[in-house]
Amino acid sequence: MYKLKKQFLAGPYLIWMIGFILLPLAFILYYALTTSDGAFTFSNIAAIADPVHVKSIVLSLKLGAICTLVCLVLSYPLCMILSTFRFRHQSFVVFLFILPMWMNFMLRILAWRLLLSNNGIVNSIFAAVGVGHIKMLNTPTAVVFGMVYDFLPFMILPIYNSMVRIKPETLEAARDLGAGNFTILVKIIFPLTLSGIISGVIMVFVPALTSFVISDLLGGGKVLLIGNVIEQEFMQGTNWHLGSGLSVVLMLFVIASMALMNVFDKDGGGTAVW
Amino acid sequence: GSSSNTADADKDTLVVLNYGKYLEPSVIEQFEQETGIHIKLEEYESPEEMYTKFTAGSICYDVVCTSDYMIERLISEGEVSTIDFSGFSNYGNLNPDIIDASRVFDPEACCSMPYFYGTLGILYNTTMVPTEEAQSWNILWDDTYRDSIIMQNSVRDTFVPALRLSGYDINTEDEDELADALALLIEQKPIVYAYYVDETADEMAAGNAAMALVYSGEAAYAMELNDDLSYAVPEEGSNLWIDSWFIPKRCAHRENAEKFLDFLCRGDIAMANFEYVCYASPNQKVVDALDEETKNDPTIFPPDEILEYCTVYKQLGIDTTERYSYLWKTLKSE
Amino acid sequence: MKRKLINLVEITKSYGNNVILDDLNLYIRENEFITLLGPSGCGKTTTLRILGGFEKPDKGQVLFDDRDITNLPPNMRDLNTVFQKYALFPHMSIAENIAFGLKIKKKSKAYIEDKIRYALKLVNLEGFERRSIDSLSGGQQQRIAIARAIVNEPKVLLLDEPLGALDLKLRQEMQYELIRLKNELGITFVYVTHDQEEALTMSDTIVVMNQGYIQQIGTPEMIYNEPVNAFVADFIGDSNIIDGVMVKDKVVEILGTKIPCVDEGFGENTPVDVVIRPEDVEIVSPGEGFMDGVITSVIFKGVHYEIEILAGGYEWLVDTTQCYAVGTDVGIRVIPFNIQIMNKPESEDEEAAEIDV
Amino acid sequence: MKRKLINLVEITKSYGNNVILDDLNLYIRENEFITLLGPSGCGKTTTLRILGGFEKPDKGQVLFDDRDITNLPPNMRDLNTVFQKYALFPHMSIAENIAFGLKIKKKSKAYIEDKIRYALKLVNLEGFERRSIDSLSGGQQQRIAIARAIVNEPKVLLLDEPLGALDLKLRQEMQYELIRLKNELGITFVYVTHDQEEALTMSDTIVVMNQGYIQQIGTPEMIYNEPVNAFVADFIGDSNIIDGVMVKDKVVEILGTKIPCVDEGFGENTPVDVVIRPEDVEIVSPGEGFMDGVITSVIFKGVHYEIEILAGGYEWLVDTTQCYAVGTDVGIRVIPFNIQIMNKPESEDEEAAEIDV
Amino acid sequence: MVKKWSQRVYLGIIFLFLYLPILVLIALSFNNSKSRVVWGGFTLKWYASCFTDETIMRAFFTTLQITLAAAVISTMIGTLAAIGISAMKRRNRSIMLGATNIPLLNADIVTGISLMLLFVKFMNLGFVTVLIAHITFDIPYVILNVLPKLNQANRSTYEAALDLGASPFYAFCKVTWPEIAPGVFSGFLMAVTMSLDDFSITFFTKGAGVNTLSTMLYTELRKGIRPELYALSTILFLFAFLLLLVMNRRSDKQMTAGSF
Ligand SMILES: Nc1ncnc2c1ncn2[C@@H]1O[C@H](COP(=O)(O)OP(=O)(O)OP(=O)(O)O)[C@@H](O)[C@H]1O
Ligand SMILES: Nc1ncnc2c1ncn2[C@@H]1O[C@H](COP(=O)(O)OP(=O)(O)OP(=O)(O)O)[C@@H](O)[C@H]1O
Ligand SMILES: [Mg+2]
Ligand SMILES: [Mg+2]
Repeated sequence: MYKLKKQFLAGPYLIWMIGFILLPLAFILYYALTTSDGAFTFSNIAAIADPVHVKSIVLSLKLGAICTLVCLVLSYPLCMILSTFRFRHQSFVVFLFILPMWMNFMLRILAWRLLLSNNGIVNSIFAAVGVGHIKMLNTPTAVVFGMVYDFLPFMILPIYNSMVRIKPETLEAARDLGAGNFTILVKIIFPLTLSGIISGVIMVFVPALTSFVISDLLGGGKVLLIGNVIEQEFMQGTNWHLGSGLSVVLMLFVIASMALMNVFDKDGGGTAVW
Repeated sequence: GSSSNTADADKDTLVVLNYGKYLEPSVIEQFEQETGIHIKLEEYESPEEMYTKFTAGSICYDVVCTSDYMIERLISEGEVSTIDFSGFSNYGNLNPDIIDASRVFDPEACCSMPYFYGTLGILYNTTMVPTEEAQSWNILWDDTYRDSIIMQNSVRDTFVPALRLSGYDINTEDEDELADALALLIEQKPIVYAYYVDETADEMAAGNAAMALVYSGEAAYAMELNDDLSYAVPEEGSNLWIDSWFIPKRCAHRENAEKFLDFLCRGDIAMANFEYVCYASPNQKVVDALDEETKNDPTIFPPDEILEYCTVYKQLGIDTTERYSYLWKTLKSE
Repeated sequence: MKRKLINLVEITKSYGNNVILDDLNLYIRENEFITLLGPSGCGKTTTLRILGGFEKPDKGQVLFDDRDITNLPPNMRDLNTVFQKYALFPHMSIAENIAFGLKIKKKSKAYIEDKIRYALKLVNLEGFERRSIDSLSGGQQQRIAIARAIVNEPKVLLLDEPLGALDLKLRQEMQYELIRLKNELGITFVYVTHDQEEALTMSDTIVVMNQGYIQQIGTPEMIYNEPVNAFVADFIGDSNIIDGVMVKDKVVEILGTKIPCVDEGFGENTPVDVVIRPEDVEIVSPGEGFMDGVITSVIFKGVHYEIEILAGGYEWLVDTTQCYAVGTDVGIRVIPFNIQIMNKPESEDEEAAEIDV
Repeated sequence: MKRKLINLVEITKSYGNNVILDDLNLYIRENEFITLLGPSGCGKTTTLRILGGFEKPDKGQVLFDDRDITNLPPNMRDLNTVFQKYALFPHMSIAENIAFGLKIKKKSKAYIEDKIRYALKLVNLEGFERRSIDSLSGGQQQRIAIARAIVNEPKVLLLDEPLGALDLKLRQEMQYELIRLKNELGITFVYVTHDQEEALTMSDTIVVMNQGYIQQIGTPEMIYNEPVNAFVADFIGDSNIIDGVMVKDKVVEILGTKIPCVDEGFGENTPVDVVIRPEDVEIVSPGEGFMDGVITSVIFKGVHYEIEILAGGYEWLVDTTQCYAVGTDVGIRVIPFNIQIMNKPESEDEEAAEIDV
Repeated sequence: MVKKWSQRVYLGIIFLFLYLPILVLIALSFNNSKSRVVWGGFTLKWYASCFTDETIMRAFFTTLQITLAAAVISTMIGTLAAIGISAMKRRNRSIMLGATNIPLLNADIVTGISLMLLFVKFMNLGFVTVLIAHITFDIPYVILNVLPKLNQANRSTYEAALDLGASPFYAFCKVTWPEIAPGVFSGFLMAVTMSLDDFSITFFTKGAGVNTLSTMLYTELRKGIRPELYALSTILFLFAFLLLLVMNRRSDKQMTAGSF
């Protein structure tokens, strides 16, 4: 009886959503499907097949995938370690990873530029250790590095959340039935954190795929991701229609990820990163 | 966009669109104090960005400062109104040569007012690069400086060395000539350290690169930080750029805008701006007041012989603009 | 008698400054259904976890078939646990849950399938192989947890209040099921509960614990009929526990009345606890018993009435099949054989400490 | 007899296509302890929630003191609920929890403090005012939930399995407490449980429900001794329920043997259910009863032994205080008065439907 | 033991990775040189001058205004929405949650541009448009923080309050609210953080004369960043850091006060 009334509380948000989420997307779609004269066309979307765009989207997919993989490989053991600490407040851990964001994103990337540059701190350390000088700045490697840095928390948090939800009895039961550490990891912990992994992968892969500032700042303008192309169309080439068309193509990836998320995360719990 | 804009009808305001950090803050204050007009300053990074903002039309700018070819484009699109310089009391302070030079993009010289000008050249580190080598664009293709060359992260500037090396006009619209230039640039890309806009000066000052393609103003800023740096405009010829003010047709506060432009021409004000920005000022009063060393610094004030083989950008046709955009993407995705 | 399978030797365990188990000794015979019974927090679960290998004792040894397994991890031990909250693997089907231990032991596919079918039949859930865990009721989940444990053919099955979360009817059903299983499988059961009815119904041997000490070990009949102290008497079923004085052999004085009993050897005029079970009190006409009183409450319990009689200043609890009206004057009679006399412990602690087995 | 305080008239409620309550009629008298008893999912909670105002019936009326309150929201009703999981406010102290309803009614500070002290005394938790909720055990929390409800002096207290989460010992203790409270406060209790022992112990009136239908309404004795059908008989305590044929008045044939009974009027050769309580079966020497059999299982239950006897192809459940060895040949006897004869329902559904009160 | 040790080392490396740039920036804020690549000795002067620099202060206050206003408004809308969504049927709920994911997953640039296209059509870019944009991308964070708390919250306590005579509104304030408050609070903090850190969306939706710290930094990049900005950022960061410590302390105390 109260449920109906309660649902109306979502009313303001619904209006907001229609006005400022869905309507703008409709605008993008409109631009994507028209020429500058307002005539209908598919060419803006078909433009993704242009070799230049194909190249950049392939590069974006590649760097995004590498970044996601690195984040996953770094996060998983980290979350396992963190979950053995019984923090009184889970939110404390969460905010430890969110906290760096209070320092402006551009400044932090800038700091990485200082650290990674030819005679920066990282190279000095490498030199001291005897690894020798490694050119990192203005390479795809640096871009991946920056992406990993920026998106790592978005991988850690959902995995950590699903990890702490595993009941200790479940692990004890597995051990009791003869499972060693490796079996427990593969057969119990991994499947039970799968929904966290999926949302983590999506939360990292999608922004990595679409990012443009990081590649600009750490790639030295030599790494052209699909996000840079769109930015260029909007800001330099000023072909909004082409930019919109490419954006719509990007959104297909986003929608596909969301669908994936729905399949793997039935209760909607994994989406709740925080 | 909505062209009629009445929300900002407040008579005592002036909406100014300018490059970032291109106006001494105290100048704004002084203007506000003297006239009681409140300035809303909006800044941008590149002319193209400015074009986006401007044509989006959601903000009604009263006065805009931008680069030569962009003004030409806006004039051709009918967005620029003529300025009544006769009502100005300080317009005479401007160097007529520079006003003449701006006829390339503003044939009548009635729609724009020069603000700063300068050249495009090579900023190099004298400890790594011999001065004589830096007098040719060829050095940008020299494999010994692999990973020590910084190019501009903007299309037309980066195409200038390539076009001039092949002997083409920097305002060419010929597809083949552009293709040749692109081939050169693609050949160059592996030895390029980075395509930077903003970071060039700092990187050069830090000694992270041997040379960079920069504007003269930026070069001056970097040289202040690092004594080893020097600046040269290669003899193959380069770009002379003029940043000028114009008043859009849609301007809501024409009177205030003209008052502001006149104010900028005032000797003391132009001086303040010069000291803040450090680019060559077209204002004769400023030049006169400067000490000899500054006045003769070729980095700041390009000598006439250099100006001779420099060309101002012309606005390109829509096809060529899109061609440039595509070539740029091709270069970057290599 | 059967061979001793497990031997807990002088086990001591504390958390921080909190001594949970103090010098505990206990052996478990082969094919025995042994129940650890005691109030909440007395250390039952801790004992079980030490047996299962989930905790290490601070001192003492766990011997299994005379081999010291104190430091063996749980996955190397030949026993399996059924957890209170079932602890099924939520991401696996029922068949996968049951097959878990077998797959680790690398059994053949055919063997595993046979075992699954056999185990499901054993717990009366034939045909549930493909179902998911959350489609099961609590009782069914518990059966699966048991099935998952027994397919591994452990020598010993440990069960920690496996029926605690079930409701009465289901609990009773599962009790029978467990007894049947134990008879069919012939393995040793170590069962933890704080429900004395459950303990009495199922066990071969009951171990009554309190505050980390073992109070009494014995068959259900022994524990119920001859509790060694008031704690056990009170914990196992309702009792009338009355302060008394052993006047001399075979005569005890309670509530100012001397009555005959069968116990001897307490000395003269020794303070004792006198325990009388409610069903052992007979209601007779006033004057016919050793004491007269008045009925203050009558509660219908189905099989019998639970009656309270105020007599000699004490509220006697009496179970009888006959109904009386509240306010009736009655007499009380108990045959000497049904009067249990127990030494009074000097303090609570001593009560706990005195009987280390 | 006392006045009818609440009247549920022709209540129907369904969720989706699922009819939960079908045309239910029930009245509750003033100062009565009435218990809704039935298996899980039979609609007890739903009935209580309709009473409390948390659900609206699809059809029918709730009358309170002859006033229609069907559409009154919960906060306007003169009754209070004690929830199964206590539903205490975790961020408030105990005193604040108890004061919650009174503050809403804008009572004076002094009044509220008096009431808190009184209520805490009533539930035996004097001095707990400042304590926080999570420092309490389950039983204590349940007492606070009751205190919180009764300070509002509701005319009716609704309790939904309030003791379900407590363990046996605590449950028993709280049962006595509730009976005492009811006697002291003189308010009406509507109690929901699926534990027949609890229902028998506490209620003035028991309403046995199944699948949304009321099966029987009566005092505990009536329900236990004269169940109207096999469902009630089976649900209230263990029973031997055997298919029989009423040969003629006062003679029934079960398992091939004719035995005397006291029932009449079923007609001749009518199929019936014969219900015999385990404690009413006497074990005698072979040949001395109406049937011979062999003992198949003996379980010690404390007060009595629970024995299973295979006789006439049926596993008889027998409660007796004497111990027998498994395998003994014995006879079975039941006095005619203890044999209940019931009409057979033609189908399960009819069984549920036939007795709408 | 070795395991514990190596775990700690690993943890340390990850945190170093996350916090190293911040240490660099903090160091720069004490650098007595305008260039970020030259160490000119230790100084505190940037801390003094950042408060007197008018453009910095104006951008700072605009940032604060937008951040706080957006966080407050999105917290209100988002909390109400979460309550509404939690009462919805499965299908409606997943539709709503799906739409909620859009701003979260969509490329910043697409979100920013799509909003710009909308604003340009119907209104003037300015403070309000930035605010609307920020609210739009803040709301999902609030919803995703509140929703789990609502699902955890004990439904029957709300009913118990009604039962004791509370009106639905009173019951919400006194009972449901305290249970979801931590979620609302962390949602608010997330919203603040995201607003503070955003560049792309602000960049596309801001109007003349409106500058947040992010957009100002972007234009500053052209001429080298003024060291005052490092100082200001350091102050902001330390403020957040202290806030976090205090929060952790306080809830610790609450916990211990709670159990006895
Ligand atoms: N990991 C632990 N850390 C600290 N104290 C513990 C731990 N585990 C158990 N305890 C304490 O040890 C005592 C005994 O616990 P145990 O679980 O063995 O009791 P139990 O007899 O199983 O009780 P219950 O019937 O409630 O399950 C309790 O007081 C408990 O608080
Ligand atoms: N909100 C609801 N939506 C759909 N079905 C419901 C809802 N509430 C209850 N039911 C269904 O109504 C039936 C009766 O539920 P109810 O809670 O009244 O049973 P109960 O007798 O209280 O059982 P229990 O002893 O398990 O508490 C059940 O089958 C249940 O699944
Ligand atoms: Mg335990
Ligand atoms: Mg219920």
